[in-house]
Amino acid sequence: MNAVGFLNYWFVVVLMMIGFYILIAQGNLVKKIIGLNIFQTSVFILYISMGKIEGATAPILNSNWSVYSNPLPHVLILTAIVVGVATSALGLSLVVRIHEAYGSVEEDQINEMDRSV
Amino acid sequence: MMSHLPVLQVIVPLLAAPLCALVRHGRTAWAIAVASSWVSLWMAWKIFQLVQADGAISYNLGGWPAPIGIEYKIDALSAFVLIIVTLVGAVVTPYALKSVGREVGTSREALFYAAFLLCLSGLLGIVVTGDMFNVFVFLEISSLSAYALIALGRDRRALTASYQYLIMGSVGATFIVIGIGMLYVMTGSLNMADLAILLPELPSNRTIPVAFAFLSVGVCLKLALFPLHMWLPNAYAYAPSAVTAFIASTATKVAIYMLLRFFFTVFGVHFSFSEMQLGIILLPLSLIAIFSMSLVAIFQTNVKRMLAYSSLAQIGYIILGISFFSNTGLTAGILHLFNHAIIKGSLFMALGCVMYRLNSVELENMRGLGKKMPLTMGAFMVGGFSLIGVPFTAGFVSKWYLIQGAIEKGLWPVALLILMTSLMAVVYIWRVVESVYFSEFDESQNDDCTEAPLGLLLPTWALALLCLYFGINATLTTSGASLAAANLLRIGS
Amino acid sequence: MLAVAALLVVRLKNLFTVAMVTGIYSLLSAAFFTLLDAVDVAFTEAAVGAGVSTVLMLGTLSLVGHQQKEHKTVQLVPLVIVTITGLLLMYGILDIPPFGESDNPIHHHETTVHYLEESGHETGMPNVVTSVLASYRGYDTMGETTVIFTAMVGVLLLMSGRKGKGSDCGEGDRNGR
Amino acid sequence: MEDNVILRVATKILTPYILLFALYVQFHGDYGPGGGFQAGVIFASGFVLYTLIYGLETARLVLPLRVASLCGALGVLIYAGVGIATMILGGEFLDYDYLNSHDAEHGQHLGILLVELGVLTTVFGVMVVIFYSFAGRREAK
Repeated sequence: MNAVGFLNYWFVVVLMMIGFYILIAQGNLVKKIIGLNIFQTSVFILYISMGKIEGATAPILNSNWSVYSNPLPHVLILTAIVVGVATSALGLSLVVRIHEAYGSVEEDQINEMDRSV
Repeated sequence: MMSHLPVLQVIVPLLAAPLCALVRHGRTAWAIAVASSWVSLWMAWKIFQLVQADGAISYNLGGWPAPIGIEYKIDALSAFVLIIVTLVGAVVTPYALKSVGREVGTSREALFYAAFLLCLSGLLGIVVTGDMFNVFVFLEISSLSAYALIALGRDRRALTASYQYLIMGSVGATFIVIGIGMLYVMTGSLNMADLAILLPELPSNRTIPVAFAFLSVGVCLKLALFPLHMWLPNAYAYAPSAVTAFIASTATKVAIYMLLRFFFTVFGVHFSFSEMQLGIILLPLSLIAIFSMSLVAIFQTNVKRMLAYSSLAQIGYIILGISFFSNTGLTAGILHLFNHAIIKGSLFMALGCVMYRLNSVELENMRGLGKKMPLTMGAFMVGGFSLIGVPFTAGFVSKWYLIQGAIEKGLWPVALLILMTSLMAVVYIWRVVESVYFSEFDESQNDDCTEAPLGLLLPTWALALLCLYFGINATLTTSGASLAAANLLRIGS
Repeated sequence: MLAVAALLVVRLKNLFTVAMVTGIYSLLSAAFFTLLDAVDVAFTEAAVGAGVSTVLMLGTLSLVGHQQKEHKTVQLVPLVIVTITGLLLMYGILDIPPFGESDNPIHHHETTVHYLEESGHETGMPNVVTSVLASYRGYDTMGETTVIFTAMVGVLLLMSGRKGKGSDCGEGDRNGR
Repeated sequence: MEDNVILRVATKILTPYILLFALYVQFHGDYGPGGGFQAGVIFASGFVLYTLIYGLETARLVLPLRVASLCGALGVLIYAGVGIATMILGGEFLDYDYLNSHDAEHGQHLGILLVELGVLTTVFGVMVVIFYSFAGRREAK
């Protein structure tokens, strides 16, 4: 395979890993959710890249076109986007409750408070 | 009507959930939840019988034939897991009335049952589906509702536990999505049966093993296999009792089901165990899980937490059975899915009774409880003995198969280790026995402590009696499990 | 551009800025989706990623404060995990069918062919994405609707309890000893 | 923000157009990009704007939390209800062909329209509920 063929995917992997790093390395609970968002959005790019055909058009049937990009990844990702936003909404409401209960959204401070009781 | 059973199995609780949210009246919502969970159990039983008699059932959603639309496929294994999930659901919902009323508060009861039913239908959806992406969607339904349910615990640590579970769970789910994407890009299909045909035809490549790795890690995060178990102990320990009882005995089981489904049906036995050497990876991991988690359990002072660690060890036993990659080993694993579900269900429900009276499940507060709550502690002991694997209890049967599987493979040290870790279970259960039966009750602390109400006791004892019944007469469970195991191995070869 | 936005999120400590940058990231990826012919996805990503998520983020930040604590230590373990995962993915991608070519397996599987050739007269909708979403894989979409509903139930369960009520926030009750 | 005349008037003018655009997105989904989910989000964003400018109290008079959460539950019921209906009519779950006994294509059309409506209802209700919940937390603070 030529280099250009998968460089595109590799770039997406880099994005994914930045998101993943934010998710597991950052101590701030809100930022973790942001990391999750970036991680998931990058996975979406990966999927959509799979469906692309060079020189094709969006999969809306039209008599002027004959080559369409693959619609199935689009459908899957539409579902995944919705699932993602549902997860972040729930996660953020947990963060709000944690803030009310602990007065902090930093992981290390919360862990310390749990240890001291 | 009967031909629609596979989809109704999922749809009934799924429809009941918005109804619960609509009525907004705790009691009515509870009644809806009980009715739908019992209907689910009945349907699961019907499906189980059908599958035992005529083999796998397939159902095309939307009327579209298999790879184009989404297919529901129920084989012996799915039918067996359906029984586990619905059985626990049907026992926990009646139990929830008192327990949830006390621990969660009446104002949020209706929504609680909505979330509970969503969790139930999500788990059922994972089990019946034959489509990879559909697995992900229903996985998220069950996980999101589980996060919300766990966060309802009274202790503020329930919130952090739930948050941690959310993060780990979402990472797991995203890994699964990556894995599915890689399978999809190589084959163009999302249907499991279709994938099973297409994957072996592919020329040797580097993508499928990576997809395999991502799916395995993703699912292992969900099922809390050592070393990906960090989220579980706190989540179990601080969730409301009814939630712990339900989630502990179903969610990880369904995750193990997913693992089996991916390894055996999608990738095939040959790929999973010969090319990827899965047995060699899983065997040490499960042994470490069994040993270290049993050890940690011994030193817990919170009984709920102790049982959570013991759950991690039990998951190890199940994975151990799978890693033998033999008919007996697999039967043992699948059998233990069921037995562990009813054992842990009864134990956590007994603890819920204690929680109801004492507001605590700390070992020191439970001193002398054997005299105050003899029936509750009796149920706990039945579950506890079963967990250890005392003869004539359910736990004994699955351990028996497990040891047989180990000996068949010539793994004598493993068989010995199973016996040894059972002794460790004796130690931590004994700590409870000692505290409950051989110490004096502290009257000053809580003087109106009596037996738990009947609404809690009956469901607890129902599961405890099942633990005994399936220890004495195990034909039903073993035949179901061995049929499932045989099916899995045949599909692959 | 996307990478710049993502890296900014790692570095920045003011969470309001981070939330805005995340919104920009979503918007950029929406633009990218349009380039890749996924107009429906782009639309949704713009509405959800850049819209709803950002609003939710800002709403949360206004409740929990927006300054992140400084961390001095470099987090080594996560870095190792991330590197391994990333390298594994890159390794796996080596054998993925090349980007943008029309003879890749996914474009020739019977599902795709069926969707593109039959959906026009089977459902009578020119937008194939809509017909796959609502009909061929309508069950997934029902699951998706249920997921959203689950999120609502969850948020209501978590947020409807009155603030400061003992049993709700649980200021480390007796279990906490 | 509540006493800025320009914002208040602009919101009053904009809101109906936002809602109208949402309906356009909803029904144009067959021909172009769009559909129930996007429409639901846009519909909800109309209310979010309204809430931001006129305050939570006023917005709750227009659309009480209970009604919004009702919408959230109703949408799922509509969607699954279509499935049940097709089952009663003799098809499999969500097989829209059976919705119209003469013409399968019309049945599909009707089915897709109905389920998209279900999606719209749920997404709209859920988004509003989530926004209210977060905003309500702030006012309680």
